[in-house]
Amino acid sequence: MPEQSVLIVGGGPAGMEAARGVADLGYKAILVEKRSRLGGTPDEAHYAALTPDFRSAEEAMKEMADAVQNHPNVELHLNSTVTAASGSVGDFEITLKNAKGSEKVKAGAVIIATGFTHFDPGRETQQYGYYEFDDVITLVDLEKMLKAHKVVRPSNGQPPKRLCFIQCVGSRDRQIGNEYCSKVCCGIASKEAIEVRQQLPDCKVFIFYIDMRMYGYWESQIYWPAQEKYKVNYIKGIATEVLKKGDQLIVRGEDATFGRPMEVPMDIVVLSVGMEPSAGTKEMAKIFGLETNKYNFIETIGGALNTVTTSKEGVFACGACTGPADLEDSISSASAAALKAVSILRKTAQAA
Amino acid sequence: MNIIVPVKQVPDLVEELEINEDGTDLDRDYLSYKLNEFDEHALEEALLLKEEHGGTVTVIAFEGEDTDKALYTAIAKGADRAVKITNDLPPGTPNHVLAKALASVLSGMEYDLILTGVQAADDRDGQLGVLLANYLDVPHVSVVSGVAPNNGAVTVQKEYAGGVMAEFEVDLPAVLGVQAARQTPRYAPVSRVRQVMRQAEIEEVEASDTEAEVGSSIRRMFKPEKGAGAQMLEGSPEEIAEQIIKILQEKGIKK
Amino acid sequence: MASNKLSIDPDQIIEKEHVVQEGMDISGQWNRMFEQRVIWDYNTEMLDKVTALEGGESLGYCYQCGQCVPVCPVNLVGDYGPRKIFRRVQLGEDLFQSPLLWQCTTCMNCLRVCPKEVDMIQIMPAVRQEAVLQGYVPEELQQAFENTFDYGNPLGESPKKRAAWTKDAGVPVPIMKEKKKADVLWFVECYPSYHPRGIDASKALARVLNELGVDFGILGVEEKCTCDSQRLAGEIGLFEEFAEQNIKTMKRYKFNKILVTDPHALNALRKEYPKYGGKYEVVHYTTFLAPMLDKLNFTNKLNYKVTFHDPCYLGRHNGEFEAPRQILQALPGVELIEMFRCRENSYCCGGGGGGMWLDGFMADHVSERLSERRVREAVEVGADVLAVCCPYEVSRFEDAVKSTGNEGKLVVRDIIELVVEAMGAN
Amino acid sequence: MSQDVFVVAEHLQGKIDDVTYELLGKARELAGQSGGHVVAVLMGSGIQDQAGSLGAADKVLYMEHAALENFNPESYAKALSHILEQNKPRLTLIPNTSMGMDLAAAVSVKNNLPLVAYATDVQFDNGQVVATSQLYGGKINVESVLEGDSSVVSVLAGSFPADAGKQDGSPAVETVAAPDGLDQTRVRFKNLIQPEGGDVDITQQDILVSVGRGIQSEDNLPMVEELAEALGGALASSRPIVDNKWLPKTRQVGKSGLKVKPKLYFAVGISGAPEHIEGMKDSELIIAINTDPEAPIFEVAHYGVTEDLFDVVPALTEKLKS
Repeated sequence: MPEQSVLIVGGGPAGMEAARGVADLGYKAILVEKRSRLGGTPDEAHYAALTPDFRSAEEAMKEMADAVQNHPNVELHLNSTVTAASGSVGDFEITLKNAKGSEKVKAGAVIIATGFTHFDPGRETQQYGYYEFDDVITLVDLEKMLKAHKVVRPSNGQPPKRLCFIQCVGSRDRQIGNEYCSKVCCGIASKEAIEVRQQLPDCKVFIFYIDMRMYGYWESQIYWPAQEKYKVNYIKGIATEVLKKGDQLIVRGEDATFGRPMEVPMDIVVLSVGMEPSAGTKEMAKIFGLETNKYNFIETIGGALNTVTTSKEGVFACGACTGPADLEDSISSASAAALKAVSILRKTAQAA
Repeated sequence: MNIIVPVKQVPDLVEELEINEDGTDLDRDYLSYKLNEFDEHALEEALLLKEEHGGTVTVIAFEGEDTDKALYTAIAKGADRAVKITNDLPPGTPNHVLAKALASVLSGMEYDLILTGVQAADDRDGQLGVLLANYLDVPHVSVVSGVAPNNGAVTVQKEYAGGVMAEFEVDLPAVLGVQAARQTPRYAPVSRVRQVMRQAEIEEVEASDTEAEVGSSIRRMFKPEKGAGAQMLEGSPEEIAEQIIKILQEKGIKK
Repeated sequence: MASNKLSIDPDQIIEKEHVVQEGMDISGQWNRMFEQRVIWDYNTEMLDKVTALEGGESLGYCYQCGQCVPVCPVNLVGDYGPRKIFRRVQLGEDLFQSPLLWQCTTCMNCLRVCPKEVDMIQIMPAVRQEAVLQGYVPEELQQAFENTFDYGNPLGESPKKRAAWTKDAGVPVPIMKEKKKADVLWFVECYPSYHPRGIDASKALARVLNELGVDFGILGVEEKCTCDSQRLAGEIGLFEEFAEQNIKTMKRYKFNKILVTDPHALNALRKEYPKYGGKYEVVHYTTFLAPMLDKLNFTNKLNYKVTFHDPCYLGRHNGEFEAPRQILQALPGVELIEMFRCRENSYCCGGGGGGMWLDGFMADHVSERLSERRVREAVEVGADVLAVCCPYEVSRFEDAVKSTGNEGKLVVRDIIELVVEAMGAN
Repeated sequence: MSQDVFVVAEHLQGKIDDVTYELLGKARELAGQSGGHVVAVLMGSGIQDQAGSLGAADKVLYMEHAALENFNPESYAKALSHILEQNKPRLTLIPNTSMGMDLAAAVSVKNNLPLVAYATDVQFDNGQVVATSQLYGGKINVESVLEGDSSVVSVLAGSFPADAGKQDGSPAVETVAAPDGLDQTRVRFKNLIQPEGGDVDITQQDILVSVGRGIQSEDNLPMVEELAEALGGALASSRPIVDNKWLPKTRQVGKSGLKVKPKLYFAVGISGAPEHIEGMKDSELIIAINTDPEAPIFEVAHYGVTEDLFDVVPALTEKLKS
């Protein structure tokens, strides 16, 4: 009798949604999460509000976690990691490890939802001074401040009078090797810009960009309100370097519209860091023998028509482990993965 | 118009010139040679004429040190043919001999115009172009700085002192001694020179007549006496400037 | 910015009613539009021409982010910038005949920050080569090329005098032709062989090499310009010509490594000569000396505030930022202070990529020379010595010290001159 | 065979050029040694009255012909060849000028006469003519012995003082018939082109700052111009600068340019080719800047500087201005 369970790796939004989907369809979902709690990056990185709907991340993640934690068909393994896998479609044997030791579980299909990690802006070049200047922070750092309602200059604890975002940090860059667009940073920066303006009405906010990528409703939900209602200044021309003069940061770049160099003083510079595959994603690709693309994201092989099937039969991937994705993408692909995983269980059961 | 440009390698004046042991010639072992700068102008003018009015440019030179380089460079600039006269005529051969030899070679060639540099640094026995014209018995004008074809003839400008110029009409074929081309001689990109070296061929000919009566011989060569010469001013630029101002004041040129 | 609207006298605005043109009512204020509308005919031929060149491809990669412009040294004093070049060429500007072509010093700071790897270090030489072949070459540069072709050095000095400086070096400077074999072949290069200030540095280095007991030799009159800057200025044929000659010459001798004074020679010998069959271990003198400092006896305390100018071709191009600083910090009494732009982001002296021979040309296109800008920075940080280790820089900066009126405030020294000064009298 | 010394008189627009007097003065000295006469050869049309200014000659051979009205390389060479053929002088001195260059080499071939050009000195030495030529850009002097009993030397202008040759008097004027076919020439004179007016007349300036090749680029001209301004003088130049069209022809000093005698001649980056020196050596005070200590300009300069002109010129300008 083939295994009638699906193993899901990763307890973030995609993993939780996949587990709930599998469980709702009446199959057993074995959800493995290395942290002690569910919620993934939004929880771990203390996201304040979600993009684009401004819903409290904490509340939204709690709702998702409750749905799986209380589900009779979900077998939850917190503080656990996958260390080995063998077998094939319909009959995988996966080794889980936690503080108490190792155990083996069986599953007919596997869904990888190990997500992404934020680009480390100090890794490739120091041109923006992330590790050099306290007041240079990332989208993630600002998210945490927004959540705490304490947007201040790390250097002196004072609220900033001028704050800017520099877009495309770690994305669309051949030298760094991340040639892709991280998709979400334009929206997140605009969302955070609105929140800063809400929390600190006296703080001027600027966004330096190459081109704003606000597809679909993001345009009307975030971009236009940011500019029109919240008076966020969008300036075409990415900053090249951040310098410090006295206790002020100087953003040096080109105002590409006028074609003239600019040097703009700032209190806080927020780097809109992009997405890279998480350590877990890379690890799972190795353990399950999945093909990855040149950026080390898990490769899905169905082209536009199938975004969750990996190179290994019976193993699916969803969320940001397959490439930059926003929350909407992650949830959609998680549902799709759940469906595909369950259908493969059914097929193997029928064949047996 | 078919133009022939005889060119000549002359000792490079950038180098210090030394005189040989018996004092009758330069110490040629250590000399380097360079195309006569007026010949560069003649070539440039020839190329301009060809570009404007069609025809060919043939560059012709006596075999010697770096002759090939000069000829290949001329082709790289746009000359159509390069001819090397292979008789053993060592550097320093009098212009009468060279002109006669050239004349014997040119009499077997077709041409409308011969452009040479007006002079060279070693024209001890007269300018090559004028001598050549007289051996060939064709008209010549030297110190020319403008050439324009005009119904089978050319209109040329000859420079006199003080910026006065005379305009002549000269029947072809003719020899013109070029003082300056209408534009700075063009640059021959080395990539092209190298390409030419691989692809182009230098024709070789032998002059049938190298016997000319020169009628003069070098008795002695010497460097000009260092007369009293200039009193040299030394020091930093500022100190020198001060000394100059002092001199000007002493001479009443500057108060 | 002044409002353009005000440039029209309100009284001059023509009011027309019921004006219909081609069936459209265009009544209203007529000459409000102070400029005629322009319908661009995008002539993409020029961009295609550039990107079709070997090395020119990446100009077409630009996505107009604008990161290059702020770090471009020329943009700071003029209206030049890689992004703008792309845009202008895209709009049909003929780069082959444009003065913009000669303004790039190939300092590489744009490539450092470019997310698309638009590589001006490849693009410029490729386009310039075409321009040179077509006869568009600034006169000053042509002179340098001709000098190099005729004399093996861009200064137009006699090739026979290439080793003349050794005569009064005060220490033995062996010539490879006699020596045949040495541990270190010192490739002196042109400016250190001929330029008076370059010679000062050469003599200083000769003394240090003797002091350290280094087994070295120079090529003397057999040495020719490596022509790296001529190559970058578009004369690739000239580069190849002399690369072949130098490689042939060096083949005759036995040595373990090549020591260079000139970062441009370093770049050529290390990165370009292997393409022509000349594979060597090449080391800049600062890199060579830094580990041997303990063997030198510094008896003279200098008491200088020194700032160091990273040469583009030592730093950004060849990754050496530490050795010069190690040497300076080892000199007694030297306080090293950094300029606003340093290391990877160092400013350019303006001499690279042919800029050395385009000073007159550049004067027409920039508000001040790059070297002047740099000297002001050195003065601003309070240095009294501007230390350099590229032979282009000494003369450029010394001129700039004068032209910016900073004489007496700042002196320019090659690092090796400071080393010798710290060693004290013989 | 005669022992006469012939001098070919040069004239333009009805005026005898100074070089003629220089040669006449020298010819007097030489004729004294050879035991011959000084004969001036004047070819032209309607200028016989100019013979009066050739008083230093014993005799003037005057050839009048319409084809000689203006200098013409072909008709003049034919005429001179004819005269020399008839007279066979011991020595013929021809100015090494734009006109003389067309004549000397021509008669050398036509009459089979030895020729030495670019002479700055001519002597009789044991009955032989010995001429010293200034060659290789003035860096080398070459002493040549001219064989045979008749020869030609073309002499650089400015080699001898003109005063000795400037004697009024009434030399015997002998009119010579023109050879046949003098007007059948393949070179035809069209017209004279006068220099464009409007520019500074450098011959009238007290102070000239003159630039040469050493300034390297046209872009460096303003630097020197500034010095000229600070000195209250005008800018002049050597030939290459004009050939490159950096300055108009009216600014050129030297053989093919203008002769100048200012109170101060400040030579910047001029090495001093003989053709240049010819045009400025009589200046009252000559100061020269050139990095090559061997440059011939230092032979005629009173004061010399070998420091880099790019350092000295701005320093001097600045000091003059303050």
